[in-house]
Amino acid sequence: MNSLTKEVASKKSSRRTATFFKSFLSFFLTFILMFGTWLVLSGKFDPLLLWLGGLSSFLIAFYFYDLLFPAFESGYAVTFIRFSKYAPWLIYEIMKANFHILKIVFHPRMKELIDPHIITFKTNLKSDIAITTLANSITLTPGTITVTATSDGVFKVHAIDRESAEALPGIMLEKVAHVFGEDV
Amino acid sequence: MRLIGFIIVCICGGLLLYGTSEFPDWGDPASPASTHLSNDYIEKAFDQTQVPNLVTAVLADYRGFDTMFETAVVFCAGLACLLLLRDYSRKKERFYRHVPTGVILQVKHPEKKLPVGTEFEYMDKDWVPSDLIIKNVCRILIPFIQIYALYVVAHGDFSPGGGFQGGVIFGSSLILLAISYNLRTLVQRVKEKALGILCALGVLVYVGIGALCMPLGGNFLDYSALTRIIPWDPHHIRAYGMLGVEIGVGIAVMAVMVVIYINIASEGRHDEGL
Amino acid sequence: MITFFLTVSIIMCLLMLLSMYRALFGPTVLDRLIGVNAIGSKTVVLLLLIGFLYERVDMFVDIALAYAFLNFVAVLAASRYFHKRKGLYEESFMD
Amino acid sequence: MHWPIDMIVLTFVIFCAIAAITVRDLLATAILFGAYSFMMCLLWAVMGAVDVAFTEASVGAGVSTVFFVAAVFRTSRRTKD
Amino acid sequence: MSETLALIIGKYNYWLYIILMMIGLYAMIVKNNLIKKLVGMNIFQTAIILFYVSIGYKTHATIPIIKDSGHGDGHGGGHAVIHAADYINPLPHVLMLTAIVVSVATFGVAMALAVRVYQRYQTLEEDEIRMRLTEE
Amino acid sequence: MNTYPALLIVAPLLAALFTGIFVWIEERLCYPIAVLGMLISSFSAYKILMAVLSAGVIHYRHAGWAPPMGIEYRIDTLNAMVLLLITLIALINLVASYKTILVETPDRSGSFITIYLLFVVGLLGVTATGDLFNLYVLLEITSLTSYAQIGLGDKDRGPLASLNYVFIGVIGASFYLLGVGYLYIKTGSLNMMDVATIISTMHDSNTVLVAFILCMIGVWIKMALFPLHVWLPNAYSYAPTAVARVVAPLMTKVMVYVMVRLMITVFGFDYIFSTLDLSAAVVWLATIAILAGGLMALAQKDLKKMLAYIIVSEIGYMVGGAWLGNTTGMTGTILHILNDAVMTFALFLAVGNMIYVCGHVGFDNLKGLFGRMPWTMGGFVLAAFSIIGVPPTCGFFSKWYLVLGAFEAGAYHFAAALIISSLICAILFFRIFEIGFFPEPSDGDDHAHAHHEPAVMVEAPVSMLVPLGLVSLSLIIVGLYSGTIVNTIILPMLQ
Amino acid sequence: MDILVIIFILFGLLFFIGGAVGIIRMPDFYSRLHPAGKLDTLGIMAVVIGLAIYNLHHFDTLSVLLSIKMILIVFFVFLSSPTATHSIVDAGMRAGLRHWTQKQRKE
Amino acid sequence: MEQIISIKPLLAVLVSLCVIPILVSASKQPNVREGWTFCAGTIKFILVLSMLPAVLQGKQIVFSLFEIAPGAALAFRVDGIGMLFALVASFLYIITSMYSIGYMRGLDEHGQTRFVSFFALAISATIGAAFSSNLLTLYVFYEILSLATYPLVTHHQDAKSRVSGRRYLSFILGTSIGLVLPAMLYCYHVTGTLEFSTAGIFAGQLSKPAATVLLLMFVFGFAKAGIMPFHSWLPAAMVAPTPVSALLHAVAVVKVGVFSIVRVITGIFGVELLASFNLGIVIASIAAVTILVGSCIALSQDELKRRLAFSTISQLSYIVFGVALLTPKGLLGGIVHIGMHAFGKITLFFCAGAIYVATGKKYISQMDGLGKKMPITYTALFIGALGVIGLPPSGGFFSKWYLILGTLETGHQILMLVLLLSSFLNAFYFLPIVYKGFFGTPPDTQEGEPVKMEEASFCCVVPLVITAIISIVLFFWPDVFVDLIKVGLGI
Repeated sequence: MNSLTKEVASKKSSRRTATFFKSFLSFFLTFILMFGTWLVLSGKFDPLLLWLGGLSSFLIAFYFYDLLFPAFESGYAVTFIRFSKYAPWLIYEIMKANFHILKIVFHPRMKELIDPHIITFKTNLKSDIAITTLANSITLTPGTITVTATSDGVFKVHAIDRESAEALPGIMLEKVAHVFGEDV
Repeated sequence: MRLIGFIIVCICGGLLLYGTSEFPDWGDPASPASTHLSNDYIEKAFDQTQVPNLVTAVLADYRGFDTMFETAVVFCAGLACLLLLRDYSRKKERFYRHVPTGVILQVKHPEKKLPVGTEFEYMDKDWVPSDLIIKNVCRILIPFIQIYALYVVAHGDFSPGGGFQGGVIFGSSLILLAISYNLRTLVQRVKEKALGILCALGVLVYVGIGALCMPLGGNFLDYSALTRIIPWDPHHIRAYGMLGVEIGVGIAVMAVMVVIYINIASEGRHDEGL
Repeated sequence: MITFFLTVSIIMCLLMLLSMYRALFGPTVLDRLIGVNAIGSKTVVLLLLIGFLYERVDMFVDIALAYAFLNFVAVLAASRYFHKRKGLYEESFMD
Repeated sequence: MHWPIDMIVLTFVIFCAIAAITVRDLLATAILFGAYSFMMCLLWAVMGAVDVAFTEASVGAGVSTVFFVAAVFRTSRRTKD
Repeated sequence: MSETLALIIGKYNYWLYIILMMIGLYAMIVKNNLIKKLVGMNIFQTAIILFYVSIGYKTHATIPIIKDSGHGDGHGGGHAVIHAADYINPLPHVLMLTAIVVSVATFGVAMALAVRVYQRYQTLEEDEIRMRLTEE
Repeated sequence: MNTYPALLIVAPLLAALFTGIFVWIEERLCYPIAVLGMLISSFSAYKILMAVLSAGVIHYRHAGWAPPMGIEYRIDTLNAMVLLLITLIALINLVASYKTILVETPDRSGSFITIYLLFVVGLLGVTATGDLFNLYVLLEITSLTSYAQIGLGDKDRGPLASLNYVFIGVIGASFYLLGVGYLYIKTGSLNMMDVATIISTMHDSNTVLVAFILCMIGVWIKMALFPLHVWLPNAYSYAPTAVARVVAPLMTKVMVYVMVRLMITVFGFDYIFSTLDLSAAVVWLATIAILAGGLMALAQKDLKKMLAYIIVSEIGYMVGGAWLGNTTGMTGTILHILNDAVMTFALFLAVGNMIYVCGHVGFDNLKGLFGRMPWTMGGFVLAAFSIIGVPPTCGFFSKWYLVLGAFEAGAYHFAAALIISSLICAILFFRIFEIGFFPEPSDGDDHAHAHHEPAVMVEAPVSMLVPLGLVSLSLIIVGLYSGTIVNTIILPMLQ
Repeated sequence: MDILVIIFILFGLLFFIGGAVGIIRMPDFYSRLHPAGKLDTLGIMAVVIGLAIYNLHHFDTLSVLLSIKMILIVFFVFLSSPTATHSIVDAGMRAGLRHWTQKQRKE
Repeated sequence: MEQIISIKPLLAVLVSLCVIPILVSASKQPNVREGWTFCAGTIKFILVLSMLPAVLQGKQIVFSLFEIAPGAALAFRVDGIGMLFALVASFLYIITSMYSIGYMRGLDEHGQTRFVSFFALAISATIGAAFSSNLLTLYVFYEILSLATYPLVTHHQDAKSRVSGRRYLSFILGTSIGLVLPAMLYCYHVTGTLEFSTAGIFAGQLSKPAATVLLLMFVFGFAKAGIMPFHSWLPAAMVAPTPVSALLHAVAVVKVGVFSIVRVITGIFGVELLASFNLGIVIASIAAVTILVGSCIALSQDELKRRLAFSTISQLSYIVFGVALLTPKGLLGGIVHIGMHAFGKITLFFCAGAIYVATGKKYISQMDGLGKKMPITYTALFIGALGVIGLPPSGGFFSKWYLILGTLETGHQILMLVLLLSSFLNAFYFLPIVYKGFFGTPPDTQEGEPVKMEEASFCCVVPLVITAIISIVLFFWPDVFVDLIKVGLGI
């Protein structure tokens, strides 16, 4: 009996320590990020301003650490590296998308080119952040705008013409899933 | 009414137009407004206060008395909204959603509360599932916006901005939290009591710094008197005095903006809103 | 280069006029919102350009940043309205 | 040097002002009012009043619009004029 | 021609502020909807701000922040002699910062009041409110 | 001595902020803090008055900068008098309203006190300042607090009245601000004395003329001169008691003070009455204001509304007096600022007591009030006499100067309006007295010995009666000493 | 260097023009969002990057930091613009706006 | 003229004022309250009396309180005329206090504390008016008196008194604010002073039209004097309890009105100025009209108090008439009439009140044969009537005599005829009451039935006896009054 409670207590305490540790890590990461941002923004290395920056970063990290990193996971670094690979591709896609739209916009018979419609598809993405990334990527890329995206991975997309609709979800989904280490 | 309004407006316009006939040209460097006082400010302010942003120097030092009341006005607006709209009466009925099943429960008795947590979710009357994308993006953006806001407050001396702007931006970052999640998240995170105290505290920081100068032998808001407790060059101490004042302004404005938003958006009930 | 910036700024202004057409003449509230959003993004650029015109862009970047952010907040707030209130009354009020 | 921009923006400002008070939907008024503030902010920036521009950006475009929308949310969009 | 242009450039800011002010005032007097009136009020106030900022403008001058000579050492040090003609008059900006703050504070309070009025009368139209009042 | 002008403002301001904090922590502390702040402020005002009387004008530099660059307080006898008036009225009202605040704003009385103190701070600042723009800011803080306070009043009508007040108040303040802008573009300065010296050389400038007109219109709107008065009656009558009691006597009077200050210090008599020739028109306007205010008061069925219209009429007195263009008229105006503040305060104190006891003050609710609340009614009667202008209450003496000034300026219509207004006020108040004095409605009961049940006294609490008594008595005292006041305070400043 | 800047800015301008024209020309609310949401984003990116490069004329720490700051704007817009677009389109959906189809053109 | 600075005038004014709080606090113990009233009245009378010798020696007692504006202070100055008035008023106050005890308790009136308090206030104001040294002070006390008497007039608080009170105030206050105040301010505007002086204050700064208008404004403005057409408040005010009518509407209030007119004519305009503009005759004519019309109306009244009221109206005009003659004799006659009429009329009012208290009768037609039941009262009534008509052996004769002499001095015989005619009318409306009282048959009793004495209470009867006696005494020893007036006018 006694040992059981002890065990439970130690488990609890260890869990608490773990959550605390996680919180602390996300706090610390937030702090670092914030302070870096401060340095970039400030551009001055006056001690007083640095102190103020530290204080500000501390305050924000203390009160809002759970916003940036709700639950600390070790995969952040990997994700970050993958994302930085994903970004150039995305930019390229965006450029393409924009020229596509430009063509439509300046086309004298625009209304014949476009055929707006809404398509729905389901993905297996789990994490919110992955869904968000995909949704925003879709919005930025050719002729499509995400209308809704639910947490179980159902996307509703408004496409301006057939061509852009057909490209979905396609390669982008794979890339995003890869970035966040999920199944397609 | 339209006609009367039109006539009045035309009379006012005519009067103002009549007055403009003697105005110096727009941007004339020799106009009285650009020569009489402004030259003094431009040429002396930096030497006297060591603050490159002349607007901040004039705002927080030469005309610091104005600014103090400006902050008081903001404080007062927040308090006014609180007083006018705050509704302490409990709502008759509340809605909960049982998360695993999605069943919606209506609780009519005002005293009974369900444990809100993993199982039950508190629901607004016009409940919408909060938007995933917006939520996530805002979640990421908010801390950056906040650090930016604090940067603006701290750098009032060197760049445009200062306490007020920074405060507003900080406030709107919190408002963004309410918009992207829901109002209740904001209210839970930032307690009403804390906001109320911060409103007054911000102004108190300002007035306190000003009033502190009086027992130290200076006039009200004369920061150079602060050298008695912080030994420093009297010109630099003015800059630090201003910094302190700006922080006060920032705190007050931030709190007030949030208070106004919460009260207007929820009609003072602090439960559900925009 | 300054002349170039000035020209670009003026073109920007004229482009804003086009966006403003949507903002002023709707037809729906959301079209106006699009227009305003577009104006906002142009304004950010314009602010930077003005900064270069004054040769003090370090001061204008702050404003542009704040501007971009607050534009975002305003647009979110306005569209958030439709998450909570159904319906688009405007047509019935436009005569 | 800045007067062409200044003039154009001023004209826009007046358009926005007229539209904001004539449109028959308060939400649209709120949005146009936001646009009006954007323009104003630009105007201040053109005139070199950076602090004022900053304030106008944060207040007029930001919180004022949000307050406005919140108020419209809590009242009604209906307006007869 | 160029004189006319000079005159127009010289004063148009003031004229346009007057137009803006007239729009605001007109809305405040004539409009029936309380929130519209509020918007008119805000336009009116911004017109005044425009007026003040126009006063402060100075051609061939830069924004009223002393140029840093390049040493990022924070407060003070290393600045050339300051010429008043190089900087725009800061005073109107200061005044107008205060005025903007005041106007937003008033706006907030007015919004709160409008919400209260709506709670009571379920309308924001003045004539309808008046009708309600006479009915009671 | 040095710190009193700052202390005057800072003490209530700090008190306001501390109440603002303590309202969330320990609400019971708010009231004592507020009273303490007001006490310090009153004491400072008293000290300032004494100092000004003995040593002349006091200058106080905020932030330590010399006047045209910094903001200074310039306190002469006129300011000092008004300052003392404001602090005393605010203090007494705070004491008298202890109970009503608790009744009318039960769960936020602490915050209410904060706003109240800020309001007082605004008024004090408006009065003390020597800077045109600072005046605007303080004006706005005053207005904003009064919007809030009025909006807190009557549940049904308060917010609407307050909103209308917002619109008109903002127009007024904006006009003032525009006027200051016009002055600024012409002079480049904002300090009153500095501006005055600069514009003394440009009397024929039409910009200055427009600036003057704009300032005056702005101030008139704020003080509710007749055609611009529409906001006042509702605003004052739907305000909570504690607010009405202090807004009604102080707000308009301080605005009159501002007008006088602008006329005397900034633009100067020479400019207004020699260069411009607007005096006759404004005096006519004031005449109409007096009569219109009185007539509209006659049409009211509610005591508070009636008083509000009487205030409109009183504004006419003061504006007319100031614009007569002679020292006597100006003396009358300044004296009337003092007197009207005290008597309106007494009236509203009495009305507040009535509301506390009877609920509302429609005329039908006042029957037999003399029997029920003899002390309150006693104070009310004295104040009413003062409004009517019955000697030796103070209202008579300011009217004395005003009429004399009118004679001096040859504005007989204004004198006539003053007299007629006295008569109208007499009718108004004796109607109330009659209602209050006769217990039963007249039912044609002819025989002399109508049955009189002994009236049951339901007086207001002592904390409300004592202030009323003090203020009513001070009506007579101020009246009797008006000669002294004129000789020591007003005339030295006007010369 | 200047030429690079000019190219960037002209590109940006092109996108902006496209956005502005698109907003006017497109037949319905949803399709208007496409140019508004995408072209403007890219426009801002292009112009701001151009300006950031221009800013590096006087190459020192401060201007580099300033350029980074400008890039921060780009980053911010990159995040916020699609979100705003999404938010607006969601609002239109909830408000019940019908989208334009080829059918309407034919009628 | 020698002036003594003394606080006595102020004390005389304040005594009854200071006693009011005591009266209010003693509202539960009527006897204590009445005791204090007496005390105050007596002290006041003694104070006034103590100043008499000095005044008779031709000295003036002055006391200045507050300076309102240069030349217009709140100040007291005791001279002959004021002394005369103050003597009468303060003496009769004591008498009336006694009477009112009898009356009020006899009728068991409500609100007695209020009654005595305002009575004290009113009498304070009266004394203040009598002692005022300038027009401003006079006006101040005039107004206080107007307002203090309102609760007394409307004491019954019923519909009738509401109407009467309304009329009372609208006349009194309306005229004083509407006419006197502007006139006074104009005087001040022109001359810069309001101090009474026998030579007048204008010193040639006034044209005749302006003087006429001002004078008329003053004469009509002091509506308490009851000059027609501003007289109708007086009959209306008769709804008040009789002590009020007696003291206030026969002595204090109305006499303050007349006194003010006297002051204005003698102190502000100055006799010479008026004489040079020949304005006296205008006033005299107005007064004459009032005399005759008032008498005629009095004839037609059936209610005793109303008849007395109209009689008062006409009698007041005697005073104005006399002063307006602007001759020494006329002035003397007019001012002496203030005192003489006071004693006569107050006796009559006391009698009316006593009759009402004893029998409840108000109307003359009901009073036939009442004299047998109330012989003392009726005897006093007779003496009072004699005084008012102006027949010996009462003081009234004396004043009328001087008035007639005054008319002769001016040479306007028609004015003398007016006086004589009105005396006849007086006789016509008073003597029948007395006659019927003694010799008529009571309507409700059988002839030959033995008549019981039904006098009112002791407190009611004693005062009227005293005043009646004094009325007769004054016929024989009018010296004090005459001397005072002579001192006051400097004749």
